[in-house]
Amino acid sequence: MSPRPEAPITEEVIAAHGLSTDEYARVLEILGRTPNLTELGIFSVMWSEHCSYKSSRKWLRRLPTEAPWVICGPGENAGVIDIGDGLAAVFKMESHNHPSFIEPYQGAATGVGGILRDVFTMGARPVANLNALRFGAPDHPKTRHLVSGVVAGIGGYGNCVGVPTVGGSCEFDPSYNGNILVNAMTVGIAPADRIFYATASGIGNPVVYVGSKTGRDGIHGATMASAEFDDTAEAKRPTVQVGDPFTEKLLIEACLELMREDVIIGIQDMGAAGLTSSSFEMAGKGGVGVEIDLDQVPVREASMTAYEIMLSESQERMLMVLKPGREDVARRIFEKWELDFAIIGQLTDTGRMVLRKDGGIVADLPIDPLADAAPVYDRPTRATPLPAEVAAADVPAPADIMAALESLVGSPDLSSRRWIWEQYDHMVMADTVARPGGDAAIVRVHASRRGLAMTTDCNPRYCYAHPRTGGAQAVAEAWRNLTAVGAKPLAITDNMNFGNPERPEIMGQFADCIEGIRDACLALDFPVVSGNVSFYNETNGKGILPTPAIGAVGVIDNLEKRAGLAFPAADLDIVVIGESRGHLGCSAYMRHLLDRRDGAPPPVDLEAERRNGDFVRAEIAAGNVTCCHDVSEGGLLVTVAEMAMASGIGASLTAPEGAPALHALAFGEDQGRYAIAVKDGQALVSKAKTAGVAATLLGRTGGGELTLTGAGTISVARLRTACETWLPSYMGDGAA
Amino acid sequence: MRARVHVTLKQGVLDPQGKAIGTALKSLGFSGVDEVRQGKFLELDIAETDPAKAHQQVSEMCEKLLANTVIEDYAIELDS
Amino acid sequence: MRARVHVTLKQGVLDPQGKAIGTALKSLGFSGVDEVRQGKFLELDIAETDPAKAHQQVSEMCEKLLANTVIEDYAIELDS
Amino acid sequence: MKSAVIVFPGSNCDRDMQVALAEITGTAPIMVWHRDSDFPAVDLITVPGGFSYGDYLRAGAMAAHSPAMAEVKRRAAQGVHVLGVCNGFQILTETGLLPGALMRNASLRFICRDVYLRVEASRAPFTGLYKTGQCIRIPIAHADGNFYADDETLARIEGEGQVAFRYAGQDGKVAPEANPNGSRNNIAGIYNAQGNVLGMMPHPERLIDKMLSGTDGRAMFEGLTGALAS
Ligand SMILES: Nc1ncnc2c1ncn2[C@@H]1O[C@H](COP(=O)(O)OP(=O)(O)O)[C@@H](O)[C@H]1O
Ligand SMILES: [Mg+2]
Repeated sequence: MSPRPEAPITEEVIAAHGLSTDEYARVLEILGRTPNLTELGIFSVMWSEHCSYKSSRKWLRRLPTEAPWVICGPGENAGVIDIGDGLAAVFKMESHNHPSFIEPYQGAATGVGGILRDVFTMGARPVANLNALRFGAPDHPKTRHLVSGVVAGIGGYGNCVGVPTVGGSCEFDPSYNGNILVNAMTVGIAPADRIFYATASGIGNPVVYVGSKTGRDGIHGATMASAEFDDTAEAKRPTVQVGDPFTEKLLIEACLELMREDVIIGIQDMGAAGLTSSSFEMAGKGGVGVEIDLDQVPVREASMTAYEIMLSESQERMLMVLKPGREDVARRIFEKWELDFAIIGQLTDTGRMVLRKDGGIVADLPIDPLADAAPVYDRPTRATPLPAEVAAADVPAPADIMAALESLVGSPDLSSRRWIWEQYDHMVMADTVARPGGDAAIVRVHASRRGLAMTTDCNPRYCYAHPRTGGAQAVAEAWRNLTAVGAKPLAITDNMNFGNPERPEIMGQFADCIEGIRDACLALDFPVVSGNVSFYNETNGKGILPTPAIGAVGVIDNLEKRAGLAFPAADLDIVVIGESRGHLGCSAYMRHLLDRRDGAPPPVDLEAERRNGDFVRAEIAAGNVTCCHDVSEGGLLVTVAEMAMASGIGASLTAPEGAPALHALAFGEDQGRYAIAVKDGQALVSKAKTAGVAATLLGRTGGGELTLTGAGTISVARLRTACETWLPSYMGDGAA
Repeated sequence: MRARVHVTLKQGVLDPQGKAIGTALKSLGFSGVDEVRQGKFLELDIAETDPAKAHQQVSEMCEKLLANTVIEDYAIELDS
Repeated sequence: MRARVHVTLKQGVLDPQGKAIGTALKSLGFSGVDEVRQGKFLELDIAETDPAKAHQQVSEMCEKLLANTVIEDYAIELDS
Repeated sequence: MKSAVIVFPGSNCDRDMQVALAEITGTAPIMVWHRDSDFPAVDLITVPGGFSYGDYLRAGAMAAHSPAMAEVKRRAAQGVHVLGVCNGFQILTETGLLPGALMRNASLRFICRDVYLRVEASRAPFTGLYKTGQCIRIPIAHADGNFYADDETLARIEGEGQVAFRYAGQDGKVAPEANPNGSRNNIAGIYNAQGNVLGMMPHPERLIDKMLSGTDGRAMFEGLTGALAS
């Protein structure tokens, strides 16, 4: 049946909705008639890059997604893995880049809100938030304001809902000047046999709307362009989404309370493209039809059109299909929590989405073609060749290695992030065993001796220089950060942030990063269980550095056996696991002290990575090692300096025999390495050798200074000042 | 000269605080409260004495700092 | 009827937000800003149509909830 | 000892308080929903941290008017002990059970970190197991912890020995640099005039477990357990 006509569908209207000529032809073919405006709007959001993954789908299929402990891989709201004791960890990372650039506080806040919903939708109580942030150059006029707003927004939302924000990453690079990255990750815990999915089933079952009312928030940008066919355009202008963390907190409690009752068949949060994508996805997965009466949808402003209601991105809303006759159980719970609750429709056997409003039909669309037959593109790719190696001999040594170290630990990318994490309540829920500042945060599984370790990682400069190496490195580093605290790495979520996929070099970066991630996932038994793609991060034809942010989760069976990075005492031996070859290409040293970004990134030897990591983890699990830090950006000397700063205890180091040139030993970024402080270093080295793992004695802890034979000495206090000063002084007091 | 600035949320922008205040007033027994919107009110003492220039200066302050013009409107009054 | 309520800090009460705004304005290059005070501005749509009663009702709301009279003053205006 | 935790929409340290009380007092506290004014008699009522009603309007303002708080006020007047932590402290000032007000932090930022506190006086039941002048480490996590009272009130609080804790350096010295939020006289926690109501911004319930990097908060709950055992 043809729905009520609305505004005429002109070429401009189609273009404003981001549909190509081919795509529109497909719309006509599917419908056998011209769509009305509401229907066109629905097609446009369902087929947007964001919802349909049309450019990335082909490549995402390459990602390994299976392991015996994976309960649910990509495709649901979040990934689910078995963590033992009948429990599951549910997690995902998602970008809110563009909204955060427009309005940093609300953009970041609603990013956190959205990812929380993805996790509790599946029946998990959120237990931790993390994030991956990338900002423009510190001297760019917008950067300070963006940092301030984003951090406050993440804190403002997470603190209020009472989920600790326990970790993340934050870097600066001019490529993000016009396109910052705000990727938010949530980890939740659920009973492994009580996971909820977004599948609708049972003809006649009620479709229920809960949470906040629907307003004209963030309605698809296309409406702005469609102002000319509406004379009340000014008042109806789409608005920035504002987060309401208080309502989210109530929604979490209400949903989790409802999930303890046996009433939910399917549940889905309303994220991007709100009611449209949630209803289509639920129905599509269940192979059913839906009829919705839009007059029943709770709205904030009277006179909202069908188009607006379907495309609104108002926050803190969920859609559910309930078991028949159980509506009252649900209604009581939502009323207790003072949230809106409305039965807005039911499931049908037609396979169609029929929307009614004011007594008429305003849309009538077949669900499968929309949900599944969305366009898929095989976009051309151009590979980035591996840059030439830079030999250590061709990289000038600094006049003073310790002064270079001081400068590095006080640089924008390596300095302490305390200013950030102190604005996050990282302790609420009283299970944060390892607070921010270590390799991975550790959150205890409530009332148990088990813990979850988690981290986010990516080195975009490696990814830019050679995407496949960079992709593999990001996964390996996440794996290593989990290992360094003693956790068994289980799975990852990936947040792929790239430029315009219509450009072959960008698509090439994407494809190769995926290949690299695949290599590492396979070698490390570390599957991808959820993820997100954000394309078009570019301004004036200049893309961001390719940034496949990796969020990773691991498990520690016995929290008594874990490691931290602070030296626990003086007079311990310092041992380096893994080989130090002095690889300086793409290093922080070259970038920060020589202003050079050339060379190949350090190669990632996944076999050695695994061997080294498995050895370290076994030593921690056996209680032999309690102090460990992986070697990442900045190299070995920076790593040891971080261990010293965290404890206030110094160290004296001597280059082992056969080591590369001193500055290359100090600042080289060879992969697969860990620094460990133990009582009997020689014993550890021998044990490692037996296991086929490279290990070297590097020095001893003690005193208040850090010394490297032949390079001089610097006090730990001085390093600490450099490391702790940069960010707070950059942000100034009360920075606005 | 004293400037009084009202910063309010643009029409259509969700006001979680106003909403919560409305609910709280109702539960305190104040019936008949329809909608509540919360904004900011700023008073600034400024040295500028020329009204036109003062207005200009305060507008700039609003654009740059006092209001978040993506979601907020502002209105300026000057007392002398 | 619409009520407009200004909630401001009592004289003598330190205003951290106003102070921070003042400092930020200076660092943005706005000289000649003497003092900044930040308050709240609430707009309420109420059903009551009698001005005297409305005023009375809104006063009660202020005393009970909208202002913390330990540190804040309030002022009510009614539009009709 | 019997205890209760009042839970508001938006409370989020209610479980942490529940765990601390259950573990240290040996008896699980009663969890009281904010609409409930008819809860069993207890020896200690706690008002937990969080963001009741989102901290909208003013932190603690809306929660202060709940039926449960009306009952807390009544029982406090009868001498029942009341402990408010963080948002709980804000709620207690909003109800008038404690003097002063908690304003936005001077930095305007939310702050979450361990701070050092000077225990002003060893005083049962709340601080009886600490020594007078002892320096303890407890985390704070708040955006509105800037304690304010007018000069006269402040003089009275000080004069009557109502200050329970002050922010201090690691050496126990009370100094401006140790003040994280701009509170007058570095005040981190105060008693009412009768001494049966304590409000504090730092979270003792977060530091009762070695696994969570400290146990300085335990002595408060142990002291309460010993003193209020019924
Ligand atoms: N945006 C952020 N939010 C919270 N914590 C952060 C953030 N950025 C960095 N951190 C924390 O700072 C520490 C150092 O970060 P990073 O250098 O990325 O660690 P690593 O090299 O071990 O991956 C980590 O504990 C991390 O969780
Ligand atoms: Mg690390």
